[in-house]
Amino acid sequence: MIDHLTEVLEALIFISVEPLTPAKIAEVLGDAVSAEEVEMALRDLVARYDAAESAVRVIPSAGGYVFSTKPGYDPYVRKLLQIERKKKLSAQALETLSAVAYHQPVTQAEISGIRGVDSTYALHTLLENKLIKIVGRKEAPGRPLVYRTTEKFLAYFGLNAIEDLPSEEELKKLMQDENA
Amino acid sequence: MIDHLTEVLEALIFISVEPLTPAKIAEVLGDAVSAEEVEMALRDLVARYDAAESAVRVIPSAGGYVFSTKPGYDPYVRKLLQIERKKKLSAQALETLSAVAYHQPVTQAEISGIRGVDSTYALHTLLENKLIKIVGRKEAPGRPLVYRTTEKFLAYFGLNAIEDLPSEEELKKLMQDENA
Amino acid sequence: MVTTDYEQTTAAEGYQVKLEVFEGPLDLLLFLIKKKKINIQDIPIAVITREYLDYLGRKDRINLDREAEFLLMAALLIYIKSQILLPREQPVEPEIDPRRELVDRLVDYQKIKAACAVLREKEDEMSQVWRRTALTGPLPEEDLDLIEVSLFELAESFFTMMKRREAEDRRVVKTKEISMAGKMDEIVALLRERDHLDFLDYLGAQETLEEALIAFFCLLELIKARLVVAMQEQLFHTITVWLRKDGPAKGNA
Repeated sequence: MIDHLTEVLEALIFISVEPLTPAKIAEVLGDAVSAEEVEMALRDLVARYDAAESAVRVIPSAGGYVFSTKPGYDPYVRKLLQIERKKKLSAQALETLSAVAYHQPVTQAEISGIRGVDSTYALHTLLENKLIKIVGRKEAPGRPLVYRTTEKFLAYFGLNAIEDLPSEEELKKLMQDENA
Repeated sequence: MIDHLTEVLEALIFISVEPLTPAKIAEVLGDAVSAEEVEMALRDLVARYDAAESAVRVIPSAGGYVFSTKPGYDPYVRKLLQIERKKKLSAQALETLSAVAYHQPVTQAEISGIRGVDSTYALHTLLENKLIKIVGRKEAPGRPLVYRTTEKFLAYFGLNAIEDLPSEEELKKLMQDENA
Repeated sequence: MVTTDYEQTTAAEGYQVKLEVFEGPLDLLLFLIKKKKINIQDIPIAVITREYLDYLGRKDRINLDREAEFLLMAALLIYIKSQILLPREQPVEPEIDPRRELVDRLVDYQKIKAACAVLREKEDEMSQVWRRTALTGPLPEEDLDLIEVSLFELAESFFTMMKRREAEDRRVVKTKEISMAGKMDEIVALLRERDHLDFLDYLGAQETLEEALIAFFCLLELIKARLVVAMQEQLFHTITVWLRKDGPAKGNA
């Protein structure tokens, strides 16, 4: 048992720039609390900030928890940081990223095949932005490099896990709606 | 007049990398609010976090305002920071590790020669993290220790064998379009 | 900085109605299928080929950087058309339908496009919220230079460093380059000291590739001058080097 577990978690999440994972929480707190207690306290914390008259909140992201602003303060933040608008991915980069996300682990040649266009440059951009990473080589002629999406990819799109992406069925439905 | 002035200030303090000064606030909000209104809202914000069952608070610092954790949570905060430090590699360590990876088996003097800076400390860090190991001594004056990367190194970077490291050509290919 | 095609389109057409530029051949094919209300599973190849070539000829709606890839698809369409037109004794079975592979690719690409739309929406949502990129408040200084690393960064770090170093001590490397004599002396001295030398190990211990190459040329020179004997027991195995006891080395001594 830890006194004020919710607040302890709040402090830990607050000093983490990257989403704080349950694994790391367990490392810090040791055997003093069970995973269930931690989970309950986390849920309590999220609800507390959501309900509060506050500009910030705690959100689940990439398998962990992180502080972020609530929507609505964007114009003020951009003015402070002197950013005209947040940079968005180019159409090319986004398409390449989707292909990696749905086909990972995947090689450059496979991605280019799926898209029908050479994707070397787009992959490099995504690597630089840390939205994808090299995870090894494929046991195939030429032993090409193999790519996967990163935790940052999840956080960038506000996803908690790769399973949060629309399933094949959901995509099919989206396509039908569009064609209707 | 700005709606929810207190929360706007909260968002700005949260996102600001430096303590947020009244001058900066005035820059962002312009003529919409008076200095008195801002000061009142800031006092309100500080009081709100102080009174709340929360692990964080807003404090005046270096002529501005900044978020900080409350003192009672220091032991947990320190523990998390310690863990984070162990898990990450500094830029120095990364460069040293790359030099060992591409030149192994290699001595401290050779690594320092390759990098152009003394690498004793970085090698020590890498040894501690078990990313490199001592494999013997070189048949050379002084019989210096010889280093190689470990299995853990391969696992960390998702490699099957050291030959799977990206070659200079592959890196060049990934970067070539950048210069185009 | 390379401008993305996305931005170019917007900038070039200003406030006028924005015509879509097709980024790749699959993009264009999907558009034509939708426009003609075609069942993707049963594409009239002749019709779609004609339309496709039409767009290709006009050039104004395709990304010209990708022209080669558009042409490749044109060739594939024409090939499929020719396959279908071949006289057959029996009706085409679905699994050997010459259109099969293209249809599969199109269906898969369509899914990726649908996923793109979902991700773009999420990106828009996330662009409204902000996370901190650094921590404020009192934190230990030494945390500041810490970074997460990937394999890509590891490799990049190495080659960037090598480039930097090359620029830094071009002069040092140069002096090493010319001093082949020095390298030869070093090899001979090593051999005097310990009888024989594992040459691959020796090459591996060289600081730069250039130095290793010079060492290798030195070895060839020493062999040619009959100063040393080199033996390789098997192809790709290490090369062991000895001083010649009976050669000019002795005579020089």
